[in-house]
Amino acid sequence: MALNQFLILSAFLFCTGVYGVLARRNGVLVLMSVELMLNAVNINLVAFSAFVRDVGGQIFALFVITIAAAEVGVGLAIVLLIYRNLDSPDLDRVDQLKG
Amino acid sequence: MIAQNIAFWIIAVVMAAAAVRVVTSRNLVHAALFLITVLIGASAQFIILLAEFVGVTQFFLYVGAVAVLFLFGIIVTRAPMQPADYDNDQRWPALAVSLLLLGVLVALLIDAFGHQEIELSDDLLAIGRSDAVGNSLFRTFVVPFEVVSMLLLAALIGAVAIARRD
Amino acid sequence: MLRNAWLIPLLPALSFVAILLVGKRLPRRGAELGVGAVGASFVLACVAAWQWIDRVEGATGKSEGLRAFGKGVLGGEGGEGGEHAEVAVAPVTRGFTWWQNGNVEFNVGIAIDGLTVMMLFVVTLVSFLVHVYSTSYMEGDRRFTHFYALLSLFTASMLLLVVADNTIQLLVGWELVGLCSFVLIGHWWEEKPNADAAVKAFLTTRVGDVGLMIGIIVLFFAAGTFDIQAINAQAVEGEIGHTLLVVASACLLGGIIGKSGQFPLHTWLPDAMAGPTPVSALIHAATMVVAGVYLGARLYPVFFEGFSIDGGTINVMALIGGTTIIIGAALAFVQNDIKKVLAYSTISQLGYMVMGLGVGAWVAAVFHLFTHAFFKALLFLGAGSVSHSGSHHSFDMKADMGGLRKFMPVTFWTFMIGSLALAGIIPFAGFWSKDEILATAGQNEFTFFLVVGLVGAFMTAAYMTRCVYLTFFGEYRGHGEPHESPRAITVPLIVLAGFSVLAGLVNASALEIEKFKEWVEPTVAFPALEHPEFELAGAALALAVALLGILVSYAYWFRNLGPHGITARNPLARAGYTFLENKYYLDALYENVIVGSIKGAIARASYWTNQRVIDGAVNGVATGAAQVGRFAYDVLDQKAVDGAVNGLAVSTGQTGGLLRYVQSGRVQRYALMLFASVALLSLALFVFSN
Amino acid sequence: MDWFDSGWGLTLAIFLPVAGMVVVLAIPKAQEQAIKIVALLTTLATLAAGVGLLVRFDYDDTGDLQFEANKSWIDVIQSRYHIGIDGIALPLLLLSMVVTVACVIYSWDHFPAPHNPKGFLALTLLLETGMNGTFAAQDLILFFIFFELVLLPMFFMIGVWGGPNRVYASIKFFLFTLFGSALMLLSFLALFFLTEPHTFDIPTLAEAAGEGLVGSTQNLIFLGLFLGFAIKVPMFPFHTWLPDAHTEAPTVGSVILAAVLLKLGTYGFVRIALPVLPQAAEDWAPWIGLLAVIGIIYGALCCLAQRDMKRLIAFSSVAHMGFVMLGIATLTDFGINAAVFGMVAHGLITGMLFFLAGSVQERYNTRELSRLGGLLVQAPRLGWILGFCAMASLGLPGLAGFWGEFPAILSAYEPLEGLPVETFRTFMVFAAIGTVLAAGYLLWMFQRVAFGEPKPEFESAHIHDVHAPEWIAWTPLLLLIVALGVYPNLLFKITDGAVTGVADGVAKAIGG
Repeated sequence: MALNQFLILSAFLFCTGVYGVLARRNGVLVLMSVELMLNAVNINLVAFSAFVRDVGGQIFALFVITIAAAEVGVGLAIVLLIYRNLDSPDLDRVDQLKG
Repeated sequence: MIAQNIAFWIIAVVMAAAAVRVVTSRNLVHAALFLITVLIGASAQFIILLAEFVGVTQFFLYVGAVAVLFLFGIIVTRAPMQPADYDNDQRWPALAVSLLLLGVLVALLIDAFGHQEIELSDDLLAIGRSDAVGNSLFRTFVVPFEVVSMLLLAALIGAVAIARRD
Repeated sequence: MLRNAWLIPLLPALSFVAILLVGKRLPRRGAELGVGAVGASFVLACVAAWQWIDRVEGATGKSEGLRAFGKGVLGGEGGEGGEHAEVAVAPVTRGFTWWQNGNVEFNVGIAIDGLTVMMLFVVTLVSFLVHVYSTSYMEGDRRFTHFYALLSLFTASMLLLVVADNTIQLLVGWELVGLCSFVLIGHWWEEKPNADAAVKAFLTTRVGDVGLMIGIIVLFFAAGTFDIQAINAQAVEGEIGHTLLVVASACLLGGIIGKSGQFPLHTWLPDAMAGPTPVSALIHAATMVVAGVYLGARLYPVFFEGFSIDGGTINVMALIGGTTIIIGAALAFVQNDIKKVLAYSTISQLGYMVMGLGVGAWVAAVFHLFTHAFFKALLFLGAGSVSHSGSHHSFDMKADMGGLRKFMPVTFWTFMIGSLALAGIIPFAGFWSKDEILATAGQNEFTFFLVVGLVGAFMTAAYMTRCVYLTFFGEYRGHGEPHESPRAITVPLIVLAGFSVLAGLVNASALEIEKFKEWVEPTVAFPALEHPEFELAGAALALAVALLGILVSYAYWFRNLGPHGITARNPLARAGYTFLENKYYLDALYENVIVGSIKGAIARASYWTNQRVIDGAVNGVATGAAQVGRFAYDVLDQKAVDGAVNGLAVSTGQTGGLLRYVQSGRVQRYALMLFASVALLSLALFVFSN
Repeated sequence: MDWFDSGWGLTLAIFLPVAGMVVVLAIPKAQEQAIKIVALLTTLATLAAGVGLLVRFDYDDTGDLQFEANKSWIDVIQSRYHIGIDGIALPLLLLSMVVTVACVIYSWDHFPAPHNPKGFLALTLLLETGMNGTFAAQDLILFFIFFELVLLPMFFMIGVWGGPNRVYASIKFFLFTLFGSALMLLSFLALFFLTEPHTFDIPTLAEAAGEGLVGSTQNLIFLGLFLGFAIKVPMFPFHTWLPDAHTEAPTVGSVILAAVLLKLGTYGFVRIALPVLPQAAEDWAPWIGLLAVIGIIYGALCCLAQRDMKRLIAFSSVAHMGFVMLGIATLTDFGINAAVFGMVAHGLITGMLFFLAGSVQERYNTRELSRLGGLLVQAPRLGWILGFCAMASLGLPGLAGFWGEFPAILSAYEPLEGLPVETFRTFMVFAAIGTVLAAGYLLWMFQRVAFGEPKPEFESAHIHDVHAPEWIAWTPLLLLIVALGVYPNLLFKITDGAVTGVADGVAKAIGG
């Protein structure tokens, strides 16, 4: 099997995720898109692990999965907080950083 | 080889389609379900790559835990929203940027790894098995492992602290 | 003692610190510390002077130095002269590493020779008397302790400058003197004019210091050292190129002009009268302004070679000095403030010294510095005494003085002695020194400057007569009850009067006493100078001119002869008077035109450039980038027109400047830019690497 | 004490503040007293480590790295944990420690709004690690990391505790410096890839002195380094972030910014840019000198136009750092020594001036020069300290400022052989004129603030004089200003050997 078919699939998923992160308003949806990107990375890691025949890539994929879980937990908590404070999960309204 | 190839392409197309739907769907629950599809697909891809431990972990952790978490999130933040509100005003630049990024990535990948093949043989199977992964995880990578467990704990506490109603 | 002369500046410096720390808690609020320390310095300076004289006399074969000193001062049968000055008496030096740079070590240290010893004596004496005087004069002042602390520091800085064996240390003392003058002139800083005068004094001298600094730098690279003796030696022996010497001496002259109040930077000196009177006395007699002359005398070989003084042609130094004599004296005529009269007379007398240096009359110039210190200190302290006890703290001669001779006899007589000394009347100190400057100028064929000096002498005598008349004669015009000053004030006056009478005899060439020259003039690393023989005709001429000045003035003021009120009748005379009253419009030029434009227009223009052009460019880049992004976005957007309209509206609302757009506060916008840049950068990398 | 000399002492000096920060973060927010004490103890312990370094430093061999540690760190890119200090780094390291202690003491009971000692002190401690690390790093990547580490706490300090326009100022500060560091990193990478053997080790690179690099490449790399450091210094025309950042920053932020952060840029020139790329340095030196002199005059002129006390001091930094850069641009041992002295002196003096501006603002709630006046009447000690610092800042001999200024002007008379002498002499004259302008604006400020009677609006206000924390924080700085001014060899003796080494290296590389 070509290495590239995995990598390109991963690239596609990643870019889809990027689009989602950039274009979605709902916090939950943005988090989902982040998950897509992380998954793309995982596919990359595992594909390279198989390519170079080293278990390291898989271990990293495991770490990414773990951290993604943590990230979703905290991320959802933040979205919940935003929702509670602004009565909507709309990220456009989160602009307290504005100068 | 051909069988795996066919499986890959079918799953890949499904994943791609599902991924697109995740970011375009106008219904939160649908989006979550499409995400689960993608995740399951990824798990399948891992198994095609003979990384069975990672594949199984992916399935349990993501499909079992993360997806459920998302559904909970959707439930508690159910906001009265018009479907059109799901996208913000920079939809088109976002599309342009992601397409540009995709193009660059694909070009780079083809340029760099155009003729590389992954050989799916028994020795590959050997390193994807639970015992191999486990050995590696608890010998070579034991310190990062512990750090990650601390991180998880911290994230758990953090999530509780953030979401707690004061 | 000579090797331990560093103690002399150290004592007042320590007293400065001590007064600051504990002065307020002492019974006399710190004055005792200052008086004590400076008094001790004075004693040490006397010892040093004695030892130096002993050393010189020993070298010239006359070991009984003290006796010779006594004879010299008392005008006895000294001056067997002749065989001296052939034997070189090297300065006593001592130092240690102060700083190092580029593996070269630079010393801080002392170099004691006749000039230094003379200055030590003068500075400590005058400063000691001023300290004593101030105990009464400044009594009850709101910042009495402070005043004493700074007086001590002032003395210490000047002494530090005097003992310096290298130019850097000299610069340090020089600037510290400037600092102290700043604080003391601004002693009563609650009133704005005083604060302004302080700032003006510091800034004006600082302009001159640019020259001093560059001059020191040029000399350092020309001679490879900061050591004054070494620089002098190289200058004398012609080891330094003439061009470099010209540049160096011209730059150093800038420093002298600033510090010694020479034309055209003299304008700060009269304003400096804003300080307490004892400070004025100190500034004008012993510290600060004589620092410039001292610099000229100290580095004389540099000036001598640089300006080709032995050539007998007009040089900048003499020209500046000569100009200053005349313009200073002219201004003294139109002042009503007694201290300002004295201030302009100082300017004029400093002009004599600088001119003296410029015409090769080194001994005479330094001698004039020596005598001038006594009678000018005397005059200032006398003026202070008048205002303290006679005129109710006013210095206005016309409004608040007159007829004081009856009420304050001691002040009157001492003031008279000072005035006669200043006017150059035999046998007072000023006569001997001024005459010697003129004699040397004549002998070295600087005829022009001889004439200038004579004119100056005439004017000096005349304006001092006017000053004395307005202050002490006629009817009392003030509103207080004049009385004689207390003893702390009169005793210093009497001491100084004594010196004003006798000091000239140390080098009375008419009596063939040349002790001053013998003791003070360096014999090592010094150009061979011609010394004039006493000429009766020349001295008589100078004396006659001075007497004429007194006579004319006497006729005008006492006898009411001459064209009184001419300024009201004759437009030309009025114009001249106005010109003088406005101090040649130099102040207007400096303050309004130069300082005004720098502080006003130029500074504002720079700041405008900063805010609009440079910062504007920065903001512009940011806004521009945002605009480009916005434009691309609109084109990509299907609703191009709509977007443009909206965008216009939005951007009008956001034309606040930098980052208002970029800084939308929306994370996703930041992320968009982030990813776009990553994509573009990777694209660029990809394209360029292939 | 072997452990101390073999790199642990220095490591301790760098990382103690971070340890302290962790402890501070662990203490609950409410226990302010405990937080302050921990922070103070940490900075004092760090200072003690610094004093240890000072005591055990070998002054006969200031040109060589001491207390060196060289351990493997990121092997993949051959970056090593290489730290060590020589005579140039030691004074700056100590300056950073002393200033931090002073800052912690100064802010003891007046934290700016929003009063949050925990966050504030934690950031201060983090800053200290960044600063100390930068001065000790001998590896480009390590240097870069510490250099950038400083950015973040300062960003938050300005952005959270700053004045009314703080967000604009903090973002401007951040973007400006980030832009510079990006170019700097690019240059570091170029150095790594274009030299043999590939290394980030500063001493090794300095040893090679740009060998094997084409002139134009050297010049380009130097340009990157130049921009990175010049923005930090800041040199004209990259200085516009400085007045905004200083004006908006809280007092302690301004002090650290002026006293230490600006030195990171000049230190970078002396430590990295000159030794590693001497030929390019020679090509660029006249331009650096030109910008430095423009900075001197221009900064002074801008000062004269200011109405805000703090902004005036900020612009005076531009002028003073011009003297430092002029010294560096001459490429001579004289000039670089002067520059190092100037850095320390400017750190002490301008640090003090910002403290004073902060104290004045705290008492009057304004920094408008036109509203101030009569400080000497209401708070005489504060007023005289202000006068003292103004005098030190205008380069009065006998105080520290002079020894940075005068030798720098001096060195411009005769720059390194090969540099245009006439040009530099012109620079010298302008720099000397700059000292008059400096006297002008500082005296003017002093007169406006301290002399005269208090303005009617503050006449009845109770203005308390210098209080205990201020005394404790300021006394060491004031004493150092006097000590260094009276006996400059205290510092010159330390720096001279190291500077001579750098200057000789540059001269040899250009000559050979």
